[in-house]
Amino acid sequence: MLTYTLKRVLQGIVTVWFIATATFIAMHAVPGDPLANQRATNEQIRQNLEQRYGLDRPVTEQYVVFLGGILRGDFGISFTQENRRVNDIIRESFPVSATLGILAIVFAAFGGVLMGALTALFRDRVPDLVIMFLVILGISVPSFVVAALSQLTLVDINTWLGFSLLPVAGWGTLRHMIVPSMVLGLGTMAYLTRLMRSSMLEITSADFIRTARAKGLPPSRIFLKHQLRNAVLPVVTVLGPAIAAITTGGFVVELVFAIPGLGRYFVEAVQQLDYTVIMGTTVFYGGFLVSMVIVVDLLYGWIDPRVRLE
Amino acid sequence: MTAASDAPVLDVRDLCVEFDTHGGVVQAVRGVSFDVHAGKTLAIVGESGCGKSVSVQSIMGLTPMPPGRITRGSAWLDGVDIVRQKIVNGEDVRGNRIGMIFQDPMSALNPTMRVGDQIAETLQVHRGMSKGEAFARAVEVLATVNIPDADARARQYPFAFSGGMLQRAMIAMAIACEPEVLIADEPTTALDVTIQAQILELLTELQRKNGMAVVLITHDLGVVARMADDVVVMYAGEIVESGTVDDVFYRAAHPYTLGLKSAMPSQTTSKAVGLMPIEGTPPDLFNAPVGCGYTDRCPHAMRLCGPHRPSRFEVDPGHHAMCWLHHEDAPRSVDVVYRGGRA
Amino acid sequence: MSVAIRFSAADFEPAVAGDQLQTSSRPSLSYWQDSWRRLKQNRRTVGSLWAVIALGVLTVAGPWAWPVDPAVQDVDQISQAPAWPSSALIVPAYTPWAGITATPTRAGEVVANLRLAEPGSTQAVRLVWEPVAGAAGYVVYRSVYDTAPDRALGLPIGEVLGGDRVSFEDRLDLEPRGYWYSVVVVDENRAEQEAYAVLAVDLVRTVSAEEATLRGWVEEGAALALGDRIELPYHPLGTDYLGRDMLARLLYGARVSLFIGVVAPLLFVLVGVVWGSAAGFMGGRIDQLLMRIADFVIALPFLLFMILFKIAFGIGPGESGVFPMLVALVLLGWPSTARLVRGQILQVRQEGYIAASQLLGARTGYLVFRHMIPQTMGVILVTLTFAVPSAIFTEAFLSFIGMGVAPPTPSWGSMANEGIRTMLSHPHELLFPAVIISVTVLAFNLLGDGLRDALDVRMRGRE
Amino acid sequence: MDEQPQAYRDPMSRTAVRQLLWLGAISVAAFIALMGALAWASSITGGSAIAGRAIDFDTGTITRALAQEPPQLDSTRATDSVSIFVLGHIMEGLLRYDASNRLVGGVAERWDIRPDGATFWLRDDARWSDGQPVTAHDFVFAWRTIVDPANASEYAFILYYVKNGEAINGGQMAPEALGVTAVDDRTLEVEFERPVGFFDKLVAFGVYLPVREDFYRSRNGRYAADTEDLLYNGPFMMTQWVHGAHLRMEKNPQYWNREEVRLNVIDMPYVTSDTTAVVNLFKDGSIVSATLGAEQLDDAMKLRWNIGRYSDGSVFYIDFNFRPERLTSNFHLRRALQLVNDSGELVNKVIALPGYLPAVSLFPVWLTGVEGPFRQEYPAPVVTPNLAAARQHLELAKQELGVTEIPPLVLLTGDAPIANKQAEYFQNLFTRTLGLEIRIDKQIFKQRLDKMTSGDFDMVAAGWGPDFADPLTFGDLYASWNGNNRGRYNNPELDEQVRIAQNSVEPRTRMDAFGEIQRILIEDAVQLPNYERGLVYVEDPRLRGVVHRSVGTDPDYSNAYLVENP
Repeated sequence: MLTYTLKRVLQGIVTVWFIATATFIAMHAVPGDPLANQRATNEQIRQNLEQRYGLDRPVTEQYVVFLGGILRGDFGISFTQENRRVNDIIRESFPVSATLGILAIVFAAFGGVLMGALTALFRDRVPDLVIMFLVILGISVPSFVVAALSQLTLVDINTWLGFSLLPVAGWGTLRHMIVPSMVLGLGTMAYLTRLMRSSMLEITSADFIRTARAKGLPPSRIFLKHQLRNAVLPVVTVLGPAIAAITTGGFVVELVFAIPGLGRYFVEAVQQLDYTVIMGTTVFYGGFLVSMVIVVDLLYGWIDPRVRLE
Repeated sequence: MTAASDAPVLDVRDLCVEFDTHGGVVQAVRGVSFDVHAGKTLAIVGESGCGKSVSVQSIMGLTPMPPGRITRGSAWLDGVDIVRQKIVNGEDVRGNRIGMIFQDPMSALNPTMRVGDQIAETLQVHRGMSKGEAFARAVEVLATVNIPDADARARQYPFAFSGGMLQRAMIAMAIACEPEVLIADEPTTALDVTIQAQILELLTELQRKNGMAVVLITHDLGVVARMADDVVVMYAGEIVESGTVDDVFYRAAHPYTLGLKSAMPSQTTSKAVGLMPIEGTPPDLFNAPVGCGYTDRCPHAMRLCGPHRPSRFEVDPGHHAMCWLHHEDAPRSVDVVYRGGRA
Repeated sequence: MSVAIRFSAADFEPAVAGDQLQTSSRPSLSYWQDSWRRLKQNRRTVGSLWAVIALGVLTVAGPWAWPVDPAVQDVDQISQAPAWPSSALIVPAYTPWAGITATPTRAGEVVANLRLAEPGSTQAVRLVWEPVAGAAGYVVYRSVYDTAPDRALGLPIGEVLGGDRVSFEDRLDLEPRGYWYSVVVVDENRAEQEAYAVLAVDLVRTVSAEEATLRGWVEEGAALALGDRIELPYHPLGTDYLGRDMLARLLYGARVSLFIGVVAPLLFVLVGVVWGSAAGFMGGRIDQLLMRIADFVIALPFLLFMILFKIAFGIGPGESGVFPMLVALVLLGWPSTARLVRGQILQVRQEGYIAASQLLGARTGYLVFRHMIPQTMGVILVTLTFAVPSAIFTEAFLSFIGMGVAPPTPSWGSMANEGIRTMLSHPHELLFPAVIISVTVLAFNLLGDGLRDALDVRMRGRE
Repeated sequence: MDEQPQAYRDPMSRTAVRQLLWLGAISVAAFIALMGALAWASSITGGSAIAGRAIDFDTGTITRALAQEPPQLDSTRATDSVSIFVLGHIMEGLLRYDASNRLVGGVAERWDIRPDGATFWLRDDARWSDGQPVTAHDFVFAWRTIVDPANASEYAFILYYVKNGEAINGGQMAPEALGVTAVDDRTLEVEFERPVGFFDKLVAFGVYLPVREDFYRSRNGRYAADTEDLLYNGPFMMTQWVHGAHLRMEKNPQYWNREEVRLNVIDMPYVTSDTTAVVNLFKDGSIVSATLGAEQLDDAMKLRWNIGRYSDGSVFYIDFNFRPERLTSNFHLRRALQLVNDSGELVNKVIALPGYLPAVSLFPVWLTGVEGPFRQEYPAPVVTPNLAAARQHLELAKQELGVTEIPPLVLLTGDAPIANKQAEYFQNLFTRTLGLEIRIDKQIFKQRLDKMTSGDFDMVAAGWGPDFADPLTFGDLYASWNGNNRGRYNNPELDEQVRIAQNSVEPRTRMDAFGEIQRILIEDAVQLPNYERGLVYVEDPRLRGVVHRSVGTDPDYSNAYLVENP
């Protein structure tokens, strides 16, 4: 098991290196002058700015400097947030986004498995149709609407109760996390529900379920130990990419709920062509995604021995 | 566990099972009755599709209803009709008092659960054992089914087992609670011959040890000859002949049984004569035949066989056959069928 | 023994082959007939099939059936909720108003005799009042609710500088409804007085003859006398943020959104399936390589690469780049499907029949497509149906950054995106695109489910 | 055969549901436990304790939201409005604005402005937050740093009014040559490059703030990176700064005018640019004020909030590209577009926000002229929309350009919601009236900027915000030498007027020059004015004395106070 994990970590590092290089090349290929600002500045000031950020040197040299920086763990200074090191930005904002992302994934996974199992059990009966309808509605409405509406209902609840049950926005305490992580996880939960339902139906007609019933096991044990465990497999495989979608999709929730996450830097950096922040966030998100995928694969190996990790 | 000498352990009476399908109703089992005695092996023989698996599985409540339906009949175990009621004095009969093993071992075990746990499960549920206790017992049971190095094997997953060993594991699972009856639904069909012999050997040895009754469902007469004490021949959802193994083998009283025997290779089959397969296919039970199902394929079919359902003639004590040849007015010229002591 | 039935000797002659052959068994169906039969039986799937066909017809015949140009803007009917057709009164053309000045005679805290200089209309509301000595100016408020009792004056719509200027003209977004105008005196150090004068007005929709012809509401040179009433163009589903007909935009939008919403998912699920099954089937180093490439694609910053694509495909300003958008969507979507299919293939590879088929000499391609992929059909269909909405909304995002459909061509996704901004005040702008997207997604979802059950060979023979 | 065997499904689903509910219960518990763990982990780094209520009377605290994390609190390099808002509260320049928005003494007690220079006498009780007095040297060091090219400040051009400012910034002279000297600790002597009438307004602006040299050097390059890397001489000081999450300002005990400052704490625990979220926070009673978008007007009226309005001073217009190869360099084509452009319809019907005013000139209404408002003293020439005349000019343009049909024109626009709506409005307007084909080129910020500088457009939707309260901040935009003149408009007559406005001191001649500039821009159809942007906001009635202004610190809480029940 250990050798496998080591191999995967090594592969992960190579993948992140590829991601960083591809982003670096793309960033420099995109038109637009990172230092230009609303107000035109004279030539002298432009040269000074270029010197400070090392943009006056040829691209290849900048790449070497950048790689050296990464190895030392220093992503350089942000162009827009002028005197903040990208390391500080990541150190302060990434834990917030990661917390939000992980909570959202856990919420989506639990919710998806439960609702998926429910719809499979009550196939073509009322619960199945109701949940199916909610799932469809959930995915065909843009996430911004879901976030805005949930914030609005929160405000109405608070005003109706007279005291603030849950804070409407901001970050810091436990109560701030509940609603944003749910909103963020909603889309993925809908997807996992449908996935779970489809695999539950397939498992019900499997032979080992018949054997389990022939052994006279109580239905609940059959459901939990045999049916659920096998049906969860496809759900686990899709957790990897789902985590990526959630952490990058976090930008909308972070905007609406005023959460100091990395999502907004991720988007604004590209709009402002803030090279160092783009590289910093991309490498970090790439690393986070790759590690999540490794964790998910290990989890998968633990659940389904057949896919013994060779 | 000494069973009462002649009272049957499991007594199935006039079992009828129907299935709704798109074309209409299929009567898969049309009034099957048989009984099983402790320490004895009853073989149910017949071509595939004759309803032998369906009848056994519906007794165990494994056929999905709908679309399946048990319209008539009962199965008495210990004075309780287990078709209606699976719980006998507080315990589920299945797995506890009736064990069952299936044909294809490869897919019959939960791929994501250790073999030892799957065996221990029945003990935990029916004997209330703790996980550790049950697992230890499971290892012992694995040993009794001749699985080498049982302790290590118990911790492995099904995909690490070969076909034969999986079948042994399934047997271990079925007999873990020392059931009174073991139903084996074509246990050896999926295995190659050498393994087949070992499994049959194992079944007889287990039966000798704990005196359990065995219901063996097969289409292979060789297996029947080796294992069975009594035999029931099924055709088109009905039992056309039943009796001891010698009755059915040496004194076959029904043209279908004869046909089966002649289609089976044995040491005595000479190369010249070769095997005589039975022409045609069994009737589709979509609209069940009114008279004898075998009429189309029977060389001795008579005019009354099609319209009238043959009654059940007792050829010898305990040896019955459903064929009009046994009617007193039937012509004696055709004596290929054993007519019993009376003739 | 059974009751002996009297039989005649003839009964016992050997049966003659022809006379009593059993009737044949039930009609046998081929795999596809059986699937089609089961598909037809499932009411919901048939319903969804009809919905999909209806959407197709809507896309093709829609613009022909409702011949309104989706790009025509009607500035007087912006963000109108669906309502009965409205009419307008013909009035003389609007001429700028110089306003009135009067020397303040009496002191006081509040203006007096606040009145309308001429009957209020949606063209302009001209307020006049008596000045107050010592006033440095006046602030005019307007609310759609009564300002009594708690002095909720509503929106400050204008400031009049100078105590002697005593008129104000309001032209801001006037609708044919009731308004409460209030005027407050501002003293020399710019503090507003507590007291206020209020005037309730009810406006009538008006338009000048020139404007009506310019906007094409009436034919050129039609005889229009003052005081006539003309019918405004009717918008059954209301209008959007620039007064364009919502129904026409939904019909035209269907072309882009349905095309993207259906073709893009098909493409990237296809790529995902091929990629995933190759990885799942081959296993070992190739599998690792393919999966790492999948991770690589997912982790790239999407916005940056979309801009790069836009330049790579050379999409000029204002051109509709539907093909590059398809490529972008495919590049975005395939990794998750690939990973999912790989997971399933790993499970299927263990099955016995795969080995058996290999023994019979099946080539890899046949093996994967004939045996393995049908097995994962359930999961593939789920991903496919989920890809539809995400494709529609990504198209909206791409159009927003100028890469997809260039304005004024509408698409459902961009209509929904615009509708979000005014979700509370004009819900219909978001509701209609969201509903029609939901219907599309529901139809494809049910169809997907129906197909999965119908094609699932294990369900064969069951009802 | 009465009782059918139990259907296979029933027992399965009933027990399974119990099973699911039990599983649901565990998952909720696990979810909360995980949240606790993650909260503990993440609260070590980010996060902030939220008071939760908008106003806390006994501690004199108000809570509000911030549109974005202030990118630059080093006053020598700050440019954006959020940084200037924070700097306006934690620092104080030579002069400042009082409660009724009039210019009064700040660190300077007395001042004398002459055509060739100015002298400021500093008050002796002006202190830094570490107790040391604010001296003239602090201003000299700050201003020299701004023009020092190594500091690369984008606002350096505002210092060009001080002698040798431009030369130093261009690298020809050393920073020490700047025309500002500290005669002694309490007197500051300034020498002008050329006469400037509005220097008093300049020194009240964020860029001219003091910076103490020893402290600046002690932070070795990390000046203004965090709360401990800054010295405060304004009414408030920063006590907590969690980047992107929470910024807290408390009353500065060392401030010389601390009696007049009645608020104790300004707490800003929310940082988001989403207006709906901020309005929801206001509705929830968590913050004292919020800007309203078109979306929330109805709600605001229904909830009977008191709504204020002020102009943020900026003007938005459509710029043409005057490069020879571009069609828009043709006067008649621009004239035709000008004659169909009706900014009244755009503001009143399409944008429909009360704060906005239809623009008819480059110079906004809030600018002051010689005495009264500039636009009253120099009314802009009126262009009444006239379709017939527009079509004639279009024909003339076609003849001059020698084409039968005008090829498609490219309208470059940004990705803000209003920009998108406006671009589609103009596209339809020009097609409907003049039959022109308009292609909308939507770009995100940096790409748009790049296209504007390289001239890759025919028309561009642009705008300009004031840097100081004098018409010159707009007046020189179209001078041929100005980098911000993206369309490369080149008109010697206009350049001449701009020089007059820059060099003379006498208000009458300067305002006449701006009047001329306004006439040329309109008669030569150099731009299509759209709107003057104003903001509509709601404010907690219990908070009074908040000052809003178009240039400089806005909103300004220095003189704000709390009223228990209004």
